[in-house]
Amino acid sequence: MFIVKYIKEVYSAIKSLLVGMKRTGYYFTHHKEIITEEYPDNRHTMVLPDRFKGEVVMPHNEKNEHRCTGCTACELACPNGTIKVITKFDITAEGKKKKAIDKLVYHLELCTMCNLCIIACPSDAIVMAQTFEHSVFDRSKLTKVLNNPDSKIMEGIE
Amino acid sequence: MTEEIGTTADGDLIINVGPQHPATHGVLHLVITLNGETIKKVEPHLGYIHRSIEKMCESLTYRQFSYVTSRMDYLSSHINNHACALIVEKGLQVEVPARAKYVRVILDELTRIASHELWWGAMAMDLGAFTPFFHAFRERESINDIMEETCGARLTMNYIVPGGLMQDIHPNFQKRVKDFISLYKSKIDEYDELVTGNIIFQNRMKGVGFISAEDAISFGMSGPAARGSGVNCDIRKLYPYGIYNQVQFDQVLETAGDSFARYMVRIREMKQSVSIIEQLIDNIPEGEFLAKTKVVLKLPKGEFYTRVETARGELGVYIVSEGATTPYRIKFRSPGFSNLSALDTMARGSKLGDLVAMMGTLDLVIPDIDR
Amino acid sequence: MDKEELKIKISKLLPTAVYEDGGDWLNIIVDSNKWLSYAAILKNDGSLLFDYLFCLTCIDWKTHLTMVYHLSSTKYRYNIVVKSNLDINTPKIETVSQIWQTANFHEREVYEMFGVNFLNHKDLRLLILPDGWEGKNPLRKDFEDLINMIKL
Amino acid sequence: MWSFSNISSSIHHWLNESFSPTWAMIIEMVIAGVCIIGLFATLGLVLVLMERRVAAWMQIRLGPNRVGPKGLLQSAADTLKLLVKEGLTPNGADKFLFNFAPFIAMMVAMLLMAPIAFAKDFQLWDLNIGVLYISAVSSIMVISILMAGWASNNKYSLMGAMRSGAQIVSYELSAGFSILTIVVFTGSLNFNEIILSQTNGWWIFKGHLPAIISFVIFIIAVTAETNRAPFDLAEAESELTAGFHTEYSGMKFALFFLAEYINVFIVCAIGATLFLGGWMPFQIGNWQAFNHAMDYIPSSIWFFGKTFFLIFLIMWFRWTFPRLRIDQLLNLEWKYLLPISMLNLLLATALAILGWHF
Repeated sequence: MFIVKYIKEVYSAIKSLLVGMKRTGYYFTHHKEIITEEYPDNRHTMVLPDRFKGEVVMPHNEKNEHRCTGCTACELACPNGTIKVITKFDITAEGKKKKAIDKLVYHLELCTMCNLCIIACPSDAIVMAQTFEHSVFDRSKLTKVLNNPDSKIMEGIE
Repeated sequence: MTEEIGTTADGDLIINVGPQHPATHGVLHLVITLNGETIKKVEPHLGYIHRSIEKMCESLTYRQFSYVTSRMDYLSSHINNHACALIVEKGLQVEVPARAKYVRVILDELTRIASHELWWGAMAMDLGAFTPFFHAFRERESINDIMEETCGARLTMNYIVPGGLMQDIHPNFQKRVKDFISLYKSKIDEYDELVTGNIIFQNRMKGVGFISAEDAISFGMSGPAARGSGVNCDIRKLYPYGIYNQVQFDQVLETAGDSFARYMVRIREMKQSVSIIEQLIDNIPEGEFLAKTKVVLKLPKGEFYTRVETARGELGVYIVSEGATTPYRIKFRSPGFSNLSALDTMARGSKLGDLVAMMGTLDLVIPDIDR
Repeated sequence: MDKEELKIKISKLLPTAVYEDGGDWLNIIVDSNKWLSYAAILKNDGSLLFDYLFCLTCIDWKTHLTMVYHLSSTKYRYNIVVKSNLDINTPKIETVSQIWQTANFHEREVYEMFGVNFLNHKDLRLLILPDGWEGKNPLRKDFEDLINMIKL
Repeated sequence: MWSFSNISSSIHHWLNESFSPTWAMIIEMVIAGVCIIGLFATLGLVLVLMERRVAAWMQIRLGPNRVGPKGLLQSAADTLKLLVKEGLTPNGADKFLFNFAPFIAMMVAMLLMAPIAFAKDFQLWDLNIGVLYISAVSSIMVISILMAGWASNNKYSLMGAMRSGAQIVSYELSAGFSILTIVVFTGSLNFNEIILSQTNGWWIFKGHLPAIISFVIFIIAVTAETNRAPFDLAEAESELTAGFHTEYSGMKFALFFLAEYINVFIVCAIGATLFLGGWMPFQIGNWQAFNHAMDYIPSSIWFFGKTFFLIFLIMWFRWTFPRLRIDQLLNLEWKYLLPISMLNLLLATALAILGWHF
């Protein structure tokens, strides 16, 4: 019958609305369900997973030595010219010339964190750091030299 | 251009929806001819985020080009990478280790859930309900956390490389995926309470944006948008890749062809994805995660085509190789581009408010359309 | 049905088509003048019903252009690749947008990216490139963008 | 006992003793104006903060928490931002109407404040046709929206304004009918009398089914009249970017924004007055101790408590439901709300004639 159908329609409509309101009402009263974090305040307690790809860095040991041989594998692996390896020739103790890096220039502004350089590196000289707050006021600050000044290659890395 | 700022000769109003508009989720530009509130014509203008990925890939090696595809359909970046890896493996005839295959499919399905999750929230927001967006992000964030832990990134992973995976899965991976599934199962009914069952929502969706199965095929539509019209087009079933032939799942089909059907396809598809993950997560075989490949990859001369099912539909990668280290020509057949072309046919005669429902259920991702 | 059987079936319908080896699917090369009538046959013939054009693109071979159409039949699940070679200086081919509606957008994309003129296309305008684009077609091999392209 | 009525009457006496009656009247008017503007500002701040908090908690978020303790000063910071922003007038706009529209919206909101009883014997203007006055003045609101939409010379604004026109005109009907139900029960158009008639129980309790139905319809209709979601078609962010105030910025936008919240407050105050007994405390039959305890709570707290409960209800709607489409919106009014409210009025009239309400 028309009237019965009409009333049923109105009833089911109102019911569906109330079900939705019950759901939002539940979250309104249950503050434990809140999932957002207060980001800049929780900075020191924040833990990023160790695989997080933040930026490429070159670890140095306490004697200011790194593992980079200057083989340019990373430069070749990089899809968008983020890494530039500038090499020089060191004279070793025996008087031999040995290829070493002068500078490993890293353009953070071009980097897409694709991790291809890291897996290409044969001597594990570069790794991904877990930093992510990269914004600066001047773009030129994003161009970094990864090896420390006066750093040397570690013993035994070929 | 003068036409676009005024009215037509018939006195119809022409309005520009986009490139900056709250409902276009990006930089889609639609020029709409309106008679009152009724849509007479919709004309997409594309290219605001065209980066010519196809041209870029011509100068990238086979190891490098897949990271670019993460930026195409960024919501299913993992599946795009999978397609790129598949085509290189096909060309080189590399056998991928079983472990990698399992993980790839699990991650594909997680990506699909994450993408549908975002779609659900964004579409509800288009229709004026803001709250579902945040509820959807709760679940999506836990997927992103899993991705972050294993792949090292939340959105543009680049975790799949030709031959397998870039790294082995994280030791916590299986546990966290299982945690996610139990969380997800406890929350999925809330979606129905909040949105699906809502009378206002149903009225906004039912009978809106109808497209017939013939038209859907003719427009080259694919994915959930076409399955809402009853087109049998799930690449995972038709042309199985990875280990999709070993898992049990249903191809979700709805026959109504309207926005609500497309909506229900995606909602049901999320549940199917969960069941796929459940079947695989405990059975990931031990062993290698990366097959041995040469350092420099060279595809043999010839043409290669792979199709995968992304969250939006069929992604085709077509490579013409001249035997060099870079592809000679590469074409990405993106699902969004074809799906968008059907929008005009769908929208004619409906109200302006329906347009957002249609765009919502087509699940357009603009970088995927423009490439 | 494998490639050979499909080839026999199609060669009865498309008499002047040439076949090419390689790829997963049957590659058919047709003359660009014949393409429109062949397309109608492929779409409408009851034993083929290639109703799903899933990829339409073009390749610049520097000496000539090749149009590539990937067709699929949603009923029989056949897949074929149809190719047609075009002249590089004045590339033109009949549109198939009235047969497969998806071709409308894809042909507009090929038109602006490769400069192929699609005859009888109802709406052949720039789709992706900005209005008033002048100069060469971006996906041609001789295209060089001195400003935006990064040389590695 | 401390109350608004004591304060106001003592001020009144003091003024009349110290000044001539004319001056006393003028000074009273100035004081009333200052109070109203002060109330506006406070209400704006409080309601915006409340809306943001309600939205945040429903959306499993924390909400504003940066400015001031627990984010309490957030809306003050928002106001400051809006004040210092440049108020743009588009080139093609009708400059006079464009700048005038927000003021009409504010003026309407101010006018509507007049007959509302904020506490016992505390009312700006005890009008004997208060209900009629409210329904008449509130329909001026649509003029400001139409004016803003038309003068902006923007297609989105125009469409928003046209939608709003259709919407407010139709929903005024069912809002009027549901108010009439109470008028039928009380037999008076005076707000004070309506409140006094609820001394022994609020109308929503003693009016049986018709009062409940008309309360529900009233809430739906005023949500639509104030252009709040799910009826915010005039703004319809995802369709019309911002609807009728697309082109407004800075303080002119702030006035529209404020007017929206003030209107929400006013309609909720009217709803509280008509259905929930205004400043009348909640009392149950012959529970003497309970009733005394309730009486002890100041009447202004009762009034604001009820009003804010209704405001919360309207915010709850907004953060739960999707938006309706324009034709569905009009269908809802003409096919559902209007017939139901007409039948309901008939039922209420029958009840009132037979005297079956308490």
